[in-house]
Parts: sequence; structure tokens; C-alpha cells
Amino acid sequence: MKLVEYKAYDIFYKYDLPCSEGCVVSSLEELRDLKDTMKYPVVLKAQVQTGGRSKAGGVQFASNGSELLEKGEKLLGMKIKNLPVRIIFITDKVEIKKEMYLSFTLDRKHKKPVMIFSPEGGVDINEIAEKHPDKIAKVLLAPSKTLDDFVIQYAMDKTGLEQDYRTDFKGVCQKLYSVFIGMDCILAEINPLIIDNDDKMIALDGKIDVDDNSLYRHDDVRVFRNEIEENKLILEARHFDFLYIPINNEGNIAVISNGSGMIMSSIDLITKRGMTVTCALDLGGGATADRIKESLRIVASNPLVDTIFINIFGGITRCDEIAKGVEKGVELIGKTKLVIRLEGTNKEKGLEIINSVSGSVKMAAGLKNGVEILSQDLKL
Amino acid sequence: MKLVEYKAYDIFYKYDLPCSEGCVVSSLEELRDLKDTMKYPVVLKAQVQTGGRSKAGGVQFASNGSELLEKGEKLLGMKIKNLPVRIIFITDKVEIKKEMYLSFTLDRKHKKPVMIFSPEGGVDINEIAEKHPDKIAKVLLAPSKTLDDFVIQYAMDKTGLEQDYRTDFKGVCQKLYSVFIGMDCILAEINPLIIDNDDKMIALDGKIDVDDNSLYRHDDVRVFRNEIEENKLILEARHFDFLYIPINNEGNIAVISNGSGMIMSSIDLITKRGMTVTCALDLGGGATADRIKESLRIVASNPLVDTIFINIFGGITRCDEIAKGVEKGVELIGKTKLVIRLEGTNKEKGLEIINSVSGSVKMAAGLKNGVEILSQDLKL
Amino acid sequence: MSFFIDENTKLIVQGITGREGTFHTEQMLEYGTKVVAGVTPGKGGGEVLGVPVFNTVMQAMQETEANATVLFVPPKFMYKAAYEAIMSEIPLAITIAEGVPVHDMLKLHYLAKEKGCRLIGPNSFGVISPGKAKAGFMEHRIFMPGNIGIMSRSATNCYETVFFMKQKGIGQSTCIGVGGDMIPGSVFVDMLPFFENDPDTEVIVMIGEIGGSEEELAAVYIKEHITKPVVALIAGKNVPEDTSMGHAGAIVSPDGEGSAEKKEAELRYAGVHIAEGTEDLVEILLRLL
Amino acid sequence: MSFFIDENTKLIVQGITGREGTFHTEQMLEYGTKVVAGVTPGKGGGEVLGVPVFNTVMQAMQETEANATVLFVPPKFMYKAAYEAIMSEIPLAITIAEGVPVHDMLKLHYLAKEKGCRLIGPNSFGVISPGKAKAGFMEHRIFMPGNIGIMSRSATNCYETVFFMKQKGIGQSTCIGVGGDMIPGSVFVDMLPFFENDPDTEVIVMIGEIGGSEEELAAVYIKEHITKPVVALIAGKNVPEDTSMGHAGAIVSPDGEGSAEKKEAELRYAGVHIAEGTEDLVEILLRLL
Repeated sequence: MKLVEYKAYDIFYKYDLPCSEGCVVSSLEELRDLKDTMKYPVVLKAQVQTGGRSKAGGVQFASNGSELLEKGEKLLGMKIKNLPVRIIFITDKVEIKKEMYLSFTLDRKHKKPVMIFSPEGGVDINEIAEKHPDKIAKVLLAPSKTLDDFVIQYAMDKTGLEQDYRTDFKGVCQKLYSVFIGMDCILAEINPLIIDNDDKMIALDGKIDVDDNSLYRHDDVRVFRNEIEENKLILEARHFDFLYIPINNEGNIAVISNGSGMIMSSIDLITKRGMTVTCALDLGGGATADRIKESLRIVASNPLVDTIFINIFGGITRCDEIAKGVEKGVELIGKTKLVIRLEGTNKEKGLEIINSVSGSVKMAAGLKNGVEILSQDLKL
Repeated sequence: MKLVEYKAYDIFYKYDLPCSEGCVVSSLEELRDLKDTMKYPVVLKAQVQTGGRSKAGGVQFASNGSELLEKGEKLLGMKIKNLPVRIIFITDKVEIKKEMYLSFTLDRKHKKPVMIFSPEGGVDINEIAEKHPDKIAKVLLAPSKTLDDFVIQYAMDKTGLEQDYRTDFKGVCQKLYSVFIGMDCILAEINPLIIDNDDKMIALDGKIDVDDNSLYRHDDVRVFRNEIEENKLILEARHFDFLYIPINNEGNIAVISNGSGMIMSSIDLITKRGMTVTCALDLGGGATADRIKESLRIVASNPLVDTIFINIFGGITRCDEIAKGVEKGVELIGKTKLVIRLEGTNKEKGLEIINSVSGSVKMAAGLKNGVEILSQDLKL
Repeated sequence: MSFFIDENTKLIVQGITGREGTFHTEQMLEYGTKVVAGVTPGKGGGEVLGVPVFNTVMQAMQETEANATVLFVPPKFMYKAAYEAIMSEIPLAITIAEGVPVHDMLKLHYLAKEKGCRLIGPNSFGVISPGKAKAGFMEHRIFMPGNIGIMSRSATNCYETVFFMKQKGIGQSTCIGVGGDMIPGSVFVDMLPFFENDPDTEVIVMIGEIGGSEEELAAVYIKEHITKPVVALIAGKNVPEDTSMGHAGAIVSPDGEGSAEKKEAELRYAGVHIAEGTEDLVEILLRLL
Repeated sequence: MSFFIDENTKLIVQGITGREGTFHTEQMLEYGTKVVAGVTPGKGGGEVLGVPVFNTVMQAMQETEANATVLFVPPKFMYKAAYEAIMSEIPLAITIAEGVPVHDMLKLHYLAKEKGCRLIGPNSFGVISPGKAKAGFMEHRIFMPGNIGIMSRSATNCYETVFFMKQKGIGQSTCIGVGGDMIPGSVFVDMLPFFENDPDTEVIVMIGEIGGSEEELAAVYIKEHITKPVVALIAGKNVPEDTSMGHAGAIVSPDGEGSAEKKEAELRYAGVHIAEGTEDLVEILLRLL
């Protein structure tokens, strides 16, 4: 999961990375309480789980208390890419002498961690790669708990970073690498990593993407993940150990299946026939009737959904359990139409149960047939 | 270098291995001061840098103060394999329920550390291997800072050590492995590792052999190495960065050369001709005249030596430096005869200098020729 | 003789005393797999379904001459169990767990390579050579012996394919679940030489999906080294960028890396037949055979 | 083309700015070796004898396409320098230092194997292919081109042998100092296939000594795989047990492991010619040629 800036900062503090002081504010009252204790000028940064914040006006400066209130009020009232700004992160305004880029991420192709550094930062890394290809050092790393000195030295020499910054840079690299390893990161990025007018190196903005599969060993992040999740259906699904996936902001079809691959195949075929899947729900393996009932309720509560396609190839998951779940759930989903395809363990029993269910339930003989039924329904 | 028991114990204490309490005594006065503070019975163990101590009577028991003095006096007056007992190590006498064996060493053939465990200890490991081959677990280990749990569990299951001892045994294994890695050991051994009547696991005797090449990172051991060295010539040679090697307790020939391989070849050929090398000195690479002078003095001060064979194949070492050293050293070695073979860098210059040296110096045309001259000399 | 497992494979089940472990051990035994040992630390000395249980893989290997292991171990403990198996120098380790942290897999991927262990998974249904043996949790009733070799990132898409194949009377030589994670133990390109050299395999089926570069790497290898026909399916072409589909590996980067278009283009260039879906895939097979 | 280094090898000297490093760089350049870069951390940007100096092996490799490194680095720093070279994926690393802790070598031995780096030494005079190139500190004037391949645990015994060979007009294809330590990067058995496959080598000379099992392992390999004649010398037969002779590896265990008798017996059984000493060795060569 991607951590918003102030949460990334929390981790940077913990790993002793040099950051400018900051505080988190979520209401005008808090701003009023703080305004006389601030050392101006300050920067106010909207905290939203999306990119493109600066362009949307999500970063503001204030050189005194009244400006702070004015800008803060403005930010707390705005939306960025449809997400309301609930939290502002306020830090000292730093005089910037040099903007650099530093990150650790996974290189899937080579199956290694990779360090990326450029002394020309501040913009998107792809932009740097385009404008200053000679000013980027990309080093594939062996999986290890520590970052080797020679890697850091190589990155400096390759990009021409002045030796004067060696000690500071080494410290920042090692600490950010510790974040990367210690927090199970897919990405740990500082951009920009700046040098201020006093020649101090400071992490001015950070992005951290923590591996969802590792959250059991990062309690604080796991709790935070639920706190910031705006989509209630995702939270509800998570509660039942389902994965709810918003696919498109339009469309009328929800897909329920027992595996990621099957969901993708379903979406592919449905899309090919000119229909749009708005959301999907992965049951995982071995769902029981009671839980399946809930899965129907959850996707049906998405107002866009008028048709649910249940596509089950039962291995661990048993078709009769699915059918019983449908039996129980059908009253919870109102007029939402149901197309069901059952295959695998206990298929016959399942079909028997489904046949006794009243309401708008159609059986499909296979995936392709199911998609056909969906498209016929659409035409009606 | 092999550490004598109480020094191994020092390290065991440091690594928190369970040992019985002990104290070190080197005089009767100290024994007298201690005798009333002891909890009897105790064991008195002679501390000498050699094996076979028990058989030689180097281990004694005392059940009260007067016995302590009596046995102590006896030990401090004895010699074991010609080495005087200068130090006694006194520990509680423990009631032994079970004696086991545990060691970590290097398997040179497989180039891996190896853990050896047997629940039948107390005797030499080769004896255990003969008597109870099914009661030995030998596990080759991957070079790593820590010992894997499953290795310990395997050793227990393989040899049938009771699961009740698991926690204690795991602790002892991990700590001894830490000694092995942390102290750069060639061997770290506990024998016997005992279980006492209260079911406690205790390291009753230990052997540690520290890699000489690692001593620069183990100051305490390096200092101790010089303290316990009985052979003054070794110490003197070490002072000049030479390696003095006692070869035989008899013989009259000393070999000086600039490399371990050459020394071995010289000894082989000399021995083959029926002569005996009593000691050798390795100059290493690039010795200067002043140091070479000292090397002559050192080997000549061995009373057994009446002939020195200098065998130099100069690469880094220059023949003229050797010759100058001989020129300077010849007055320090009295009547000791010198046979010199020079080959390599600056050979001609060297020969010139040697030819001007008075005294019993003979030049050899090669290694074989040198050995021939030695054997002719012997017949004279 | 199949290349990974067959009727002579001596299999360890790590986690045999767990609910899943016991259930699938029964299934595997029923299918004829030689499950010779179970390993659960602390449960050594017991038995499950007549299979002796050991505390360590090392002892299990020594006492039973086992040459493969399948891990029915929860994701939290997968690293430790796989680490033990690899360090004990087992030649083949198949890991089932879904939700293993990617940094754990990063370490295991390398460790396995260094120690010469063939690591399959995680997030894999296992390996099956129909009619001979299976190591994993796949619903074996839908498989049948034949000459198609399958490797798949997805379990459900593989089942679906195999199910249609059976309806058409086509069987499989060996099916391998390489798993849907970001850094699997083995990837398509690692499997290709085995299928190429396997006399039982006539056509190779690759069931891929969006995300990563494994299909692209496979395409390069196929073009240069594979003489057998290859049929591929890439699932997820209509999934938006930067959307996680559950499989940790099935995600297209915002810069387009891992897109189905790119994968299909490179595979086509390598002469691979591209299927639109599982039923379509089977139709292509019918034409090829 | 020799198998480890020749006139086309692009060599890095690690520790080039040190006294030994600079001196031997001059010697190597004089001999015709292509020394393309030096590496000394903190001295990057400078030059030694016209050779550019870099802070890291990685950058040196990238800028000069170097494919081998020789380490003139004190034993205390050998681990770090060799570690860097291996991790930077250099294919060949030759280490000279005497007195490297054995636990350091234990780690490097494995790391090199895992990363596919051929590690020679420590405590080695280096590698020389006479007339082509040398990487190390050997007195090159005594070597001459020829058809004898030599591998030696001892520098001085190798010099002595080569010296006598020259007197008899016999030259060498390649000479390798495997070093006298307990756990070297490479051992005899690792070198044998290279000599066997080297068209320039007609006879293989192995200069061993007491201690360890390398000669025994070589004997097994020779019996099975080597078709060229092998001549061996085992130094130290008259050194008492448990006496350290300076070479950390040259020690016979109290139980007799590593004795010259055992080594010679196994080598003889493998059809190897055993020499009594260096001069004798050259006489055997004369008979063989």
C-alpha cells in the first residue's frame, strides 16, 4: 500500500533520515491553536492518496499566521482528483540549493532491488531519465540487509555528485535502504532530496509503498491502511477476508470469482463484448455459504451494479456452498440480476440448489456462455 | 593458536556459555589466601599448552583446605611433557550425570564449517566415532553468522538426545557457534559438555584454536600468545616479523629461507640425506640486510645449531641484501658454519659480497648442491 | 519419466500436521504420489496417515531419501520452512502459500539459485504429471495424461483450460503453477527448457497475465531455443493500469510496463499462438494437434 | 589464447596506489599486461603510471571494460576489496595477500562460487602466461613460453622449478599460484579442467605440499578426467605432525590427515609421476617430453 507523505515522514523520522520538522493538522481549530507557535515561512501540503498534488494547487506557502489560516482553510475545503483533503502536513519552508532524487525499488525483470539516484531531482524520475540520462545511476543490488559502501560511491562517481556530500549522502542512502528492507517496501523514494543553503541534506518529500503481504509484521501500517481507505466496500470486503477491486468508474457489472486469474479472464471477455465491469470481488479459496451471502450484499451495494456475474471453478471452493450462499443472499440484493456459472467440486448439488432459488438468477454453462447471457441481458 | 583451558574459559564466560565458576592461581601464596573462601570439593587443573594432562596427573581433587594446598603444591612443582606447570585452574567439582561432546571446526575438504555433536562425550572424539558411530552427528554448515535452529534439532534427533534438554542445548550450540565465528576459530570445542545432577548443562572443559592470521582483530589473544610462548627464539623472531619454527628436538642444522615452500623442500632433501634439521626460519619477502643479520643471530643462539643453511630464491628478496646481512651477521654467530645458496634478483652482486666475507662460509650452486655440501661437512 | 515429479518421486510434505497439509496429503496419496515423510518442527516422531513425521527436513531426507518437498505452510512461516528445505539441499521445493512477503521471496529466489534448488511458487497450485503424481492442491480429477505441457501464473485459469481440454479429449504431460507473485521462485523462462527436452510434451501452453516481464523474457527464449509450438494466454488485458488484481504480480505500472499488449506483441513476434481466452486456447490446441 | 589471462585481458589493480601495488603495476605493464585501471577507494580521479584510478571496481569495469582484477591489498582489507570485486561481477579475481583470516576466505570462497567469479589465492604469486601477460608479483624473468602448465601452492617451490626448467630449455603455458592457505578461492581440482582443455598445455605440473586434501581430490579427478601426463611434487614430507610451517594450510593433523605419504600414494594410484624435489621434477619432465 502507498503511504501518504506524512506517514512516509513518520517512517523517515523513525529511521533517523534528515527531514524538516513537520506537523499534521486536520481542522481549522488546530490551525488556530498552532499559528502563533510556527516559525514562518511554512509550507502547507494537502495529504491525499494520489499524485499530481502540486498541479492541483495542493501545496501552499504561508509567511505569517493569517496566511496560514487563509491557505489552510482553502486546502481543507478542496478536493484533489475527487478525494477530499482531510489532512494538511505543515513543514518549514526550506531554501533549496540543489534538488536530487533517490529511491530503492524492486526490479522485477532482474529480480533484484535497484537503487536509483540522480543529482537532478524534483521532477518525475522518467522526466529526469529523458532530460539527463547521464545523470542517473541505476544499480542492481544483491538482496542483503545492508547497502554496500561501494554502491553509494559508484552512484556518486557515475553522476558526478561532489565528494563533499559523501558523508551525508552515505547516511541518507543507508537509512533509506534500511527503510526499504525494514518496512518491506516495494518502493522507498525521496524526491526531492535537497541540499539547503546551509549545505544540509534534507528529505523534502517521500513516497513509500509497503508490500501488502507483509502487513502482518507492520501493525501501524496495517491499522493506517484501514483508517485512510475511502472506499467503504473495500473495508467491508476486507473484514470478510475478500478482496474488493474497483475496476471502472462506469459500467454496471460486478464479477465475483474464486481467484485473481479467473476474475481477469472474466473482465477480458466481458469487455471484449462491449460491456463494462465496474467492480470485482475475489472470494479466495474455500468460502462458506454465509460469507458468500455477504459478498453478494457488498457488490450489490455499489449503486452502479445492476448485474452480478458469479464465475466459480470449484477446487477448494465447493459449488454447493456457493449455491447455498446465493440462496441466502438473493434477498439482500434487491433487483440486481444474477448470472451464475458453476464448475468443479459438487457441481450437481449446487445446480440443484440454484434451480430452487426464485428471482432473476440465470445459469451459464461456461465462462463464454455466461458472458453471452450477460450481453443478451444488456440488450433487453 | 591453541588456547589453554582457562583462556578458553575466559572466552566462554564472555559469550555467556554455562561454565562452572573458576579461579586461576600461579603460586602457593595465592592458594593460601584462597583456601578458606573455597566451596569444597574442588578440582585443580594444571594449565599447560599440551594434551594428555589427565594421564600425567595434571588433574587433582581437593575436599578441604589442606588438601588444596597439598595438591596445589604438587601441581605447581610438576612438568607435563617437559612443560613446567605455572598456572592452576581451580573449579567446583561437579557431579556428572551425562558427558557429551560438542565442537565447531573447519572441514577443509568440503570448505565448510562443521558441527560435531555426540551425547557420548568425555573422551577423544575419534574414540567416540569408533565406539558409538551412531551417536555422532556431523553437520556441514553454510558459512553464516548464526546457527540455524534446524541444524541443532537435527543433531538432537540424529543422536537421540532427549527433547527435555532442547532449550539448554540450543543455547549452548548457538553460543559456541558465536565463539567459533566471533573469535575466528579453527576449533571451538566443549568436551565434556556435561549434565549435572540438577539437570543443568555445563561446559566442563574447552579447547579453542584461534586462527593466527586473525589475531590483529583479537588483541587480548595476541597479547596472551606472547605471554605464554615458552620458546624465546620464536618471540625474538616474531619481533623482527620472522617465523621461527622448531622442527626436531635433535639435529644440528638450521634452515633460513624466504618462503614456506622452500623451507619444506630444504628440510625434505636434507632429511633424505640422513641429516636432521632442528629449526627453520622464514624471512618472508623483501628482508633487508639489518634484519637478515638478526635472523642469523637468532638461529645461531639455538645451542643445537652448528650449521646454518641459507637457501634464497630472490624475487622480492634481493640477493645483495642477503649477502650484506650475512656480512654483518657472520661475527654474531661464532663458529657456526654457513652454507649459502643464492638465486634470483641481484645474484651476481650478492656473490661478490659473499666472496669477500671471511669465516666458514660456503657457496652452493643450487638447492641439491647445497644439501651435498652440508652432507660433506657432516662427514668431516 | 516426467522432469519434476513422477511415480518415483519421494515427496516430503512440510506442514503435514496442519489442516490443509493433512487434507492434501490424503489427496496426493490417493492420486498415487509417494509421500514418504512429513515435517513439522516439534511434531517429530509421530505419524500422519501412515506417513512418518520428522522435526527437520534434513533428517526426513536422510531417513527416507526424499528428493522433493511441497510446503503447506502459512505465508508467515513460508520463509523459514523454505529456507530450511533449500539449506538441506533438497533438489525441488514447491510452495503453495498465497500472500508471502515479496522481500522474503527475493531472498529465497536467490538462495535457491545458489544452492541449486528448483523452487516453484509461492502462490502456486503445485506441479502435476497426470497419471503419475501430483504435489500441490490442484483438483486432480480434471486432469488427464496427454502431451500438452502447461505452465501457469494463475490456478483458476489453468483449471479452466484443463477442464475444456478434457472435454475435447486432450491431456497433459506436466502442469506447473509458477504462481502469481512478483518474485516467484521460478518463472516461465526457467520452465521452458524442461518442456522442450521432455519427450512427453508436444505443445507448450503458457498461461500468463499482466504485470512484470516474464512473458517477454519467455518470448526471447522461445524465439531462440524452443522448437515445439507454444500457445499463450495473457489474462488481464482489460484491467486498468496501477490496479492490483489480487495476484501481487498482476499489476501494470503507470509507465505501461507489464501491459498485455506488449506481452502479446513480443510473443507473437516469437511465433507464439495467442489465445483470447481459455476456450479459445483449447480450440487452438485442437488445430495444432 | 590462454584460459585465464593473456595479451587481451583487461586488468584492474586494486590497491594500485600502495607501494606494492604501484611497483608491481609497473612490472606488469613492462611485461606487456594490459593494466587498464586501478582502484583505490578515495583516490578516484587520479592516475598511477598513466593508469586511471577509480574509487570502485564497478565504475572501473564500466569505463574500461576490465575483465579481471588483481588485489595488492593488505590482508586486513582483502575481504572488503575481494567482496567488492566479486559483487561487481568481475569474472576473475587474483588475490596476493598473505595472512588473510581463514573465516574471511570461507565467506569469499562461497561468494565467488555463487556469483560465478573465479577467485585465485590468497597467498598466491598470481597467474602468468609467459610471453603474454602476468597478474601478480612473480619474478617474470625466470619464466619462458612453453607447453608445461603449472599450479602451485608455494611461490618459492614454483620459482625453483621454473628456474630449473629454463636451464633445460623448458617453458610454461600458464602458471597459477593457488596459494598456501587453508581455504583458498580455487584449488587444484578447480584448475585441472582448464589445463586439460588448454591446447597450449601438454604436461601438467602440480606443486603441492602437506596439509588438507587438495592433492587427494585432484588425484580422484585426474584418474577420471585427465588425459595429459601429470607430474606432482609434495613438499614437507619430513615436517613433523601438527607443526605449522608458515603456510596456514601446510599442517598435518595429529590424526595424520594431510600427510605427504597419503597424498603421494593416491596420486601414484591416479597415474601421476611423483617427484622428490624440484630438480627431480624437471628431470621427469625431460623424460616425458
